[in-house]
Amino acid sequence: MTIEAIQQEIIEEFAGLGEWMERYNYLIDLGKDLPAIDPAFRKDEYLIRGCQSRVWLNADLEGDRIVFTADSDAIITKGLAALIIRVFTNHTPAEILAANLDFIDKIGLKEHLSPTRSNGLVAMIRQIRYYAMAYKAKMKN
Amino acid sequence: MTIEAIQQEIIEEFAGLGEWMERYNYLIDLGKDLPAIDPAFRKDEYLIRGCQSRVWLNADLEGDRIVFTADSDAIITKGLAALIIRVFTNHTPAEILAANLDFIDKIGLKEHLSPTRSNGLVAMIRQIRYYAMAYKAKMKN
Amino acid sequence: MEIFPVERIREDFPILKQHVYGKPLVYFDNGATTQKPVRVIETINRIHREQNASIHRSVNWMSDHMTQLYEDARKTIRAFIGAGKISEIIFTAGATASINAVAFSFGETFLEPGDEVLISTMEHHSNIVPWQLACERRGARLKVIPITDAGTIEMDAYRNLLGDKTRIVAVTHVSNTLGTINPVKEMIRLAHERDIPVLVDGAQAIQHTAVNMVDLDCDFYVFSGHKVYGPTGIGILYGKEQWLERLPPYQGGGDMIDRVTFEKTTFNELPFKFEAGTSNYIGAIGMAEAVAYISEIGMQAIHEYETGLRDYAAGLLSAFPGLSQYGTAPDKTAIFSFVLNNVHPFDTGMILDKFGIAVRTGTHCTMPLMNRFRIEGTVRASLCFYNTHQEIDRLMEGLQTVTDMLA
Amino acid sequence: MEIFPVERIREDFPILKQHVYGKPLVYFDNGATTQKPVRVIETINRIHREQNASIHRSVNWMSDHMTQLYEDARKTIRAFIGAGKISEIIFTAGATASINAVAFSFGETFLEPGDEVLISTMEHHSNIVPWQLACERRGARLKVIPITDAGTIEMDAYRNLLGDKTRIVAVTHVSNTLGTINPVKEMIRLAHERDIPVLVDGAQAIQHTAVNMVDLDCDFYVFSGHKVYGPTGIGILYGKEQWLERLPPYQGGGDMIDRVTFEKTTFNELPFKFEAGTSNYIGAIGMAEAVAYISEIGMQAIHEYETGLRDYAAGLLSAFPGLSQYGTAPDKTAIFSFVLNNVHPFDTGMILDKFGIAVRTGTHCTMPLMNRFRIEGTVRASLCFYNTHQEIDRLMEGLQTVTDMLA
Ligand SMILES: Cc1ncc(COP(=O)(O)O)c(C=O)c1O
Ligand SMILES: Cc1ncc(COP(=O)(O)O)c(C=O)c1O
Repeated sequence: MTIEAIQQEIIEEFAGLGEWMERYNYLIDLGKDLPAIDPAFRKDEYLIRGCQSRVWLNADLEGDRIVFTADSDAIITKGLAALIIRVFTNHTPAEILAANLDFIDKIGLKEHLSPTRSNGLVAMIRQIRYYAMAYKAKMKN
Repeated sequence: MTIEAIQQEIIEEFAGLGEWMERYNYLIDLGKDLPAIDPAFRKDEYLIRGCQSRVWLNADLEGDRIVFTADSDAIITKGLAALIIRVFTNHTPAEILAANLDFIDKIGLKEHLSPTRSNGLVAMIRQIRYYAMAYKAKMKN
Repeated sequence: MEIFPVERIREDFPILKQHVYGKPLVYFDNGATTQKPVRVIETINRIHREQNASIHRSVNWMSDHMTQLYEDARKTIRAFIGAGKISEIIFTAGATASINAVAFSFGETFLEPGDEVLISTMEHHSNIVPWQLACERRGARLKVIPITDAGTIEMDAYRNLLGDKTRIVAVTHVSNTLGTINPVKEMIRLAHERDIPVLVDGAQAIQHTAVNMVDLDCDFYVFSGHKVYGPTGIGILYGKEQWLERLPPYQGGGDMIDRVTFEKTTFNELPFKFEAGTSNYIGAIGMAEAVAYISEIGMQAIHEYETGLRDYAAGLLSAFPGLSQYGTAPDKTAIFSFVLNNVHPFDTGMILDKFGIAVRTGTHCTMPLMNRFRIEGTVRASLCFYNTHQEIDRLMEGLQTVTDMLA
Repeated sequence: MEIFPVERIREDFPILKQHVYGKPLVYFDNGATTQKPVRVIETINRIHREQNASIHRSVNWMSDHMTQLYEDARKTIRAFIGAGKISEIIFTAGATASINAVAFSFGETFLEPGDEVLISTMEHHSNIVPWQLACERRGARLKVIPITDAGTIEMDAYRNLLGDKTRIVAVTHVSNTLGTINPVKEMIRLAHERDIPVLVDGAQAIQHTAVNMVDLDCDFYVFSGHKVYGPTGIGILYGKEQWLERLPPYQGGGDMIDRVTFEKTTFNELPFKFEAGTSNYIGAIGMAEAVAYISEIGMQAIHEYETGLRDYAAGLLSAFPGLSQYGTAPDKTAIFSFVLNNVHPFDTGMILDKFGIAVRTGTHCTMPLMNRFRIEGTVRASLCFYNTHQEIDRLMEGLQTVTDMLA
């Protein structure tokens, strides 16, 4: 599925949900379902800094695609991280860099991606793009 | 004449004057009439600090009375200084310390004695009282 | 005791009528900043519309008048904190700026290699980092008074730490995270027995309790306008005259000088020596108005009402299953730091937010205190005299939902 | 050229309707502080009534929202001064605080005994004293660029003073006493040829002319909110990222740290590293509103109108018998410093005050400049875009009265 299609899928999932409590409950379930990150990556080097809820992110290249894993100590943040991972994982660096991330706004969780929320998600998305840039450069060589 | 009576006299003089321009002209005349202070006293030790228009003040004891001389480089300030001198000079330290200085308010020049005017007159009056205290102490010995 | 007219008082704070996500705002983030009564708002408004002019060194009527208001503000603050002299009241940009001024100027003059600065485990970063920087510059050492599990100063340890090398004690009056009211008067007495001066960080005390500088006998006391119902960008440094006179100025600029030549500058007298540049005179006047407002309500009445709120909230929070409180000193303000079992404070905060309840989560600028309790952060609800018992009930409902959703 | 709608603009400034001693206010003290347009007043009012909450590190909606406004304010300032990066815009308490921050942090890192700091004869005390203090602390020396009788930098002398020991140049963009617009771009170019950084004091420039940091290529630029039609207690320090990163933080406290332990503190990234404590976020947002307001009018339009005012006033003042002007550079703002023959500036100011004309008298925090001209002080009329030709006529009438009464 394309990044666009996955976002569309998520938007449809959320369309069936009621107000904030149902959405949060869904995020919490997503957070719980996301497997804990490999302890090898639950380390400071993989930590996204500058936020209250800590987010760890790892990226591996498998073939020409990047596979992301993530974790967080806060469960709602983790649920959001799970969504972001689901959108980006298993795509090529070029696809990731070209993607237009708008589903979070459309599912009514915009405030969680405001740069002023110290939940680390903005930094996580930035980090995902950095990984994509780095792997793209690597693949060229 | 008592300090009280001199103040009363000044108030009556000003009662005959019109609005600010006449009052200022009168002050300017008083300033011009006040003889320049003895150059020996136009020095930093006699300068009242912390103001834009500089005021110099000297006090001598003659018998049991204090004689003040003053000067300023700004003429309106000098006129006001002349009035203050006229009120206080030639009185005993005890009289000076007991005096209630209210004529400036009554002649409509209150703003010149606000502590926020940097014309040095508030500091001058404080200094006059310091001299009176000092001489009073001296006379006791 | 008269009933505290909280509903009438709430009318004085326009912002309390706001709704967040359609729910009436419950503002429990007073430890971070307080809301402004209409008197303060209107004072600032009026100055901007009718009176603004630069203060000091002026001949014009407007400037005279502003200067008068500014210096009157200083008198209001002096009276409010019971300081001895007008010249001991310095307007700064805030509590942090005040502490930095003392840490720098005191450090330059009195700290030598090997000397010690004594602070407590519960200090706000603003009362840690300036001292770290000063110690680093001067080769001095920072010593830390330990605290108990309840979040109170270990007084025996404090006595032992006060030593021949201690040059100054810097301690918070009230902990911004725990609410603990420290026995500062006794701590000052003990320090003074050894001629050690004490700086008290009053940022979380001044708005909740009457203070008196002469009675407290502290050497420095600092606080922020925005935490005492006044505007941002203004604060107070109180210092005993004999100390302020011995300290070199902190910043250079307009107003703090007597004479400047390129060879040598002599400094103005107190308090101006420590007020470099155009001061935030509108902020100062706004803060004085805030202080006048709470003085009229009465610090005693505020204290009693807030104590009632505190006891009510403490009772409910203690009874809440799976909730751990940090800061359980008997003598404390209505600040509550807590964590729900297995729930990250940030999750709690996000859900409370949806109920229109504004709390703060995280370390509250007290990371060393978090380390002491081996936690990553807490949820903090900090109350003041415009809060109500009903609002506490709403917090409890919110916490119940958090538990239902997450625990 | 369109006609500048000064009457409509005056409507935006409520205070301009004030009367003093029954006379309509003529506010010619804009060099000291400027008045606030209604947009700024209402922005502050609205925040106080509806939006106030502490910024950064928060989970609640109100705080999110305030943080957004604050960071948007930073973006507005960045765009206004044409800085390259958001992280280069630091909110401070004012121009004086900004200069102190640089003088301290730069001094600690880059000044060694024997090094030189180069300033000019026309600096404001706020751009002299912080450097004196830094030089004293570090054993460095202050060197002074001379000026001509017209009040312009002696460029040859400047070239010669730039030497191997010069570590930094600190120079005002526009003189607050003379109005001279210094050739800072050229001065920066010359300093950069020798790898010497330059701090420009923009306190009197930013409100009168468009500036662009990238074009100017200065290393630091400072100004105050209250002089650019914004509130008091707020200012800007612009610094090139590569410099700000190399400088140690100035003040310690909340928000400027990354992690604090008692052993070691690591600092937050730019711009927060230099914003210790709760910043004056309401002031910052108010200042951004002011800057947005004048940007809408257009800095070019303002500059042209003010140039017209300047030429009109300069002509009348030059023709006035017995009046000596200080600061007659061709390239200057509408700031006029003058003395009437045999009349003390203070007397002039007192009489103008009675006409409702607010000027400033004295040394204008530039005592060394007064020494250069061997005078005790001047009368200063400083105009801006809400002033009118008629107001200048009233000043001239006032001066005629002063002459009649005193000369
Ligand atoms: C040229 C110049 N620099 C610096 C300052 C200091 O500004 P502030 O007093 O707002 O800190 C001023 C204002 O007085 C000034 O005119
Ligand atoms: C105990 C304590 N000290 C100091 C400060 C710093 O105050 P400000 O950020 O207003 O400078 C705070 C506020 O955050 C505080 O709670």
